[in-house]
Amino acid sequence: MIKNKHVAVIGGGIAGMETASVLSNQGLKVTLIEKQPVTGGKLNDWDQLFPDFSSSETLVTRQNSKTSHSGVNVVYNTEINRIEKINGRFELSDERDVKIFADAVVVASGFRVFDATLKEEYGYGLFGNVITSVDFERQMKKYGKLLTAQGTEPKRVAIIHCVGSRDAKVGNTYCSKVCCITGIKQAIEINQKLPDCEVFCFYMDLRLYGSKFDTLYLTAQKQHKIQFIRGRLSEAAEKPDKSLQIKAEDTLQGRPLRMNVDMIILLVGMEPGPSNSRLIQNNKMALDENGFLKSANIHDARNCTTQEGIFMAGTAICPMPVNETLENARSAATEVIHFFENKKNDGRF
Amino acid sequence: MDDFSYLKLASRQIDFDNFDDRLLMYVLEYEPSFLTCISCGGCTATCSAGNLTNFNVRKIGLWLRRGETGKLSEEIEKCMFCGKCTLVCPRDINIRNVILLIKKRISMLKTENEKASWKI
Amino acid sequence: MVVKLYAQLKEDVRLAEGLQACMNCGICTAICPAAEYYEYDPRSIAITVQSGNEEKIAALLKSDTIWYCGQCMSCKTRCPRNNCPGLIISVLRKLSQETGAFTESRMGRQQYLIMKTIGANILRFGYCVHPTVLKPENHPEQGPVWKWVFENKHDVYDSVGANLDGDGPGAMRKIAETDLSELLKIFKVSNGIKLYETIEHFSQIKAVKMGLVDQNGGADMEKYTQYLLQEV
Amino acid sequence: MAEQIWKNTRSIYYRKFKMEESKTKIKWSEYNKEIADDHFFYLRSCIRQNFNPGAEKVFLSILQKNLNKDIFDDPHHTTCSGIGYHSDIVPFETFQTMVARQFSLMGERGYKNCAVSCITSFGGYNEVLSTWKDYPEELAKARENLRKATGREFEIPENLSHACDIIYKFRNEIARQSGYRLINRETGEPLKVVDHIGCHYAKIFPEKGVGGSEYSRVLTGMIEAWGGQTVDYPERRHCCGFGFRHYLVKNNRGYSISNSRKKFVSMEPYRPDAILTNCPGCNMFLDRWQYTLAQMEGKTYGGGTNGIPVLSHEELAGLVLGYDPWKDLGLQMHQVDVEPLLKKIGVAYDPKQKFAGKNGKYINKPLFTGCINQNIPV
Repeated sequence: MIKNKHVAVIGGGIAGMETASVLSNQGLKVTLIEKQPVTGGKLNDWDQLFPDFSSSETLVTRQNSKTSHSGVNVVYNTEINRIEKINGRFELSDERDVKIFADAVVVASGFRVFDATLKEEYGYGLFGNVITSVDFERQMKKYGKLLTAQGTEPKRVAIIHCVGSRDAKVGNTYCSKVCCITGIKQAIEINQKLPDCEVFCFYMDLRLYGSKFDTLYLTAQKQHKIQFIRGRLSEAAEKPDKSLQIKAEDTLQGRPLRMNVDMIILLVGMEPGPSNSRLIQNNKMALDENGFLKSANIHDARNCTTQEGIFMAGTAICPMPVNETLENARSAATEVIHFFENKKNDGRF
Repeated sequence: MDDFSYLKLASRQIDFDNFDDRLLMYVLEYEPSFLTCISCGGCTATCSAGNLTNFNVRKIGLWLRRGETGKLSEEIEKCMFCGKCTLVCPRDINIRNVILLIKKRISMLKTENEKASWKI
Repeated sequence: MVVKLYAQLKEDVRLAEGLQACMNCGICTAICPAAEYYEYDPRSIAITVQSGNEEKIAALLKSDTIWYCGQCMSCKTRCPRNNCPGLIISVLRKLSQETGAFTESRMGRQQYLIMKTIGANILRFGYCVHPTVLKPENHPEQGPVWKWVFENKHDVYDSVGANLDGDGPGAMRKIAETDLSELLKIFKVSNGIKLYETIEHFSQIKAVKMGLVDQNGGADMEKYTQYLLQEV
Repeated sequence: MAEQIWKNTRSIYYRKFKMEESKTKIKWSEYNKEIADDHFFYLRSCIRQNFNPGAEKVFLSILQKNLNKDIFDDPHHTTCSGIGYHSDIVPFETFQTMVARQFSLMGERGYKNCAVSCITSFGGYNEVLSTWKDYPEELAKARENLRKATGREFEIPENLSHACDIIYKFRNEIARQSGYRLINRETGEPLKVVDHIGCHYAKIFPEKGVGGSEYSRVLTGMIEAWGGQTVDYPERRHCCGFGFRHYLVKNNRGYSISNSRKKFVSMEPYRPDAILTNCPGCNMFLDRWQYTLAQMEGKTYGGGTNGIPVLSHEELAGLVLGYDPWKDLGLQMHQVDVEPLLKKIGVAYDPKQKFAGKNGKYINKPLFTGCINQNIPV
């Protein structure tokens, strides 16, 4: 029965690939639809993953080969804009009106990186030495170390937590979950490559919930001399020599603090994917209060959207790190199989 | 000429660019565990002196990290060296030793007559 | 029945605008012009008021702390929760004056001086500022050019086409009696005069407490003024 | 009728709007506010008319003569009491009623658009309007108070613009009419101008300022339209330090000067040719504190003994349009000499007329101008 079913997975990042390959290995017909010419999504830009500093590229390579070995049909350069239920099946179409029909859909369309130019007071896009955590990953991948816009090795770097997260000013009141640990990982990487460079993290709360995360925090302090200052960055301004003057409060003392740094790295948060609002148009899917796709039940039907037969995986649901994304993707696959095997609503939604 | 002395105010802003880390470096040399302080305040809560005076152990750590030798040299006198702070520290820092080191270095400074350059 | 201070603060619509929920991040203190030069931390003001602790609020009302804010409202722009500590300060200052607590602090007592200068100017001239009362000896930082303007005010204003103390429109024109009387009536019906009287009342009590009295034992407000001008 | 609907629905609508607004991601650099095109009711500034009366006169003249606009200067309007409000001796209730009276005068004269000279007033009017939208009971109280005190009624203005918004809106037209460019006559280089935006222009309500609050374009737009170069400096957004009660009480003025000093120290390395302001208070303080600091420190932040000339938007517009620096603009009322700037731009002026009274009458001279008396060493 199940073998004849066709599942369309939207988004060829790691979540989409994981769900697709699990389903395909179970014998279902799976089409993975990716808007880019390659799969791997945002991880293609990442250098090393927390908390173990493993290579992002290796993980993507593994995912790619798993996907192709499992027999998933991958469609590239196609961005789905519309999902409509017609005669018990789903019709997916892009703006060129390419149509794909499926018995179930998994939305794994991911997230959007917060646009740091919206925080004008941090000067991203204005000052060459203000970069984001994503720019940092790209730099590390390309040059193997951090360099200022002038091509020199920075002597002092500030890492700024909560950029675009927990901020009503930019409309995002939620926590992006991955930034704290990303900041610590990047701080350690800077220290490893540039041992003379002082690194400061400006934070409000350090949300290091993962089992290995707090250990990394301890390591950062102990072995890498990373300094943590509790205070949210208020502004950054460029000085004539292109270094940056930054201001925060040392809240543990209750005094304003000023510091000159060569670079700042903005830990940009995760925002709802840009296609979310289009994808929910012609079906019963909905968005949650933050603009991510709404789960039928956040406890035991987290991968189920509010439209029966459409599921979701990964950061389309909410911000989550790589390992949780992969787990989440596998649980989405389980939901799909459950859906085909037993169409009864068991009270979860 | 007018007397404008009434217009002079000192800045409270912490200026990291003019930051004297010599005392901090001394403490870290002998008590590297201090690096791992997370400013949780466990020490302050249990502090014997803190329950009698406005002494704040957590702030001692902060001032050390901000190069505020002047404030430290006064505050440090309030410590009774009971060692309870060391017992409760979740990062297992020998706080008692940190304070002893601060005290020792400051008294060395006083005899060395380096005071002027240390802004005590 | 004693109305709780926190409840009184909440009666002012500006409190809800200024304090939605504070998460203690310090973004306000970081750029606060007052935090740099005074023992002042707008973040802790927000946290104290948010706590609703009566004792702490009472202490704030009597303190110098609430008078340090310069009302630039730079805090409003940056707060990630859309709070405005500067507005919380306005509400605290209002209550401090209404309860007389302002006379307990040096900075608070200065309200008497401001009421007697700016407050009086508004009703006397219809302006907050007027050249006749901006005496160079009280404003030495204004420099020699202002001294020249002050000493030759009618000629100087005349030479630049202003209308100092004149009829009709123009800069520094005399505000007509009918308009000034409207201002006074506005101050009467909207509790403006009441606030002046409240400041006067509590300042007099304070002057007597401080022994600044005349021959009859009443408050000597000239002495009190001189005291406030010297007080640092 | 429209007013009635506004009253009934605004509160609910506005609360909803505010919530949605916080969800909207605004690209401030692309943000434009609405600025009325014509028919303004002018509201003067206590500080500007006192220290720089020429600026207000020239503003009216630019609108009426150069731009052919209708702007009305009503002798009956008064202070808005904003300085009293922010130094806490004027209750919010009184302040609202004072603002209501200005609006009443505006309506009486048949105007719907306010042109505000003062930044404190501008911020205050916006605060009052926002409060009335959010809390209709406050609006009702203001109506009742004004009626009781004066028998007046009032309408909410359709548009509230600061004088600098209006100059900004017509900056290109001014450039077309101008005889001068902000270009150094000798070197051909654009003049370097730093801007200082008054805090209450957009820090309280970023949506009320051209380009929001962090990188407002209202002054840089003028500088660039008139040929100059704008300079970003680290303490650009820092307050001048007026602090209301802090300047008003002599013993607190250390706050004011310390904050202005922070700005001068920060802009000094860029060697600006002028400081451009939109707030009357900032304009006066940034001028006067340069003198005071030089007296305290024995140096200026502009090199030499003079300091950096400080001009407001009206004054700079007047200069490029060829208004006389003394008789029209009254720039002799500044402590820092503006002549170095006039020379760079190439503005024609008669130095002998600087301190002359009306019709050339001799009215004495200041002891000295600029920041340091060249005849007496500090």
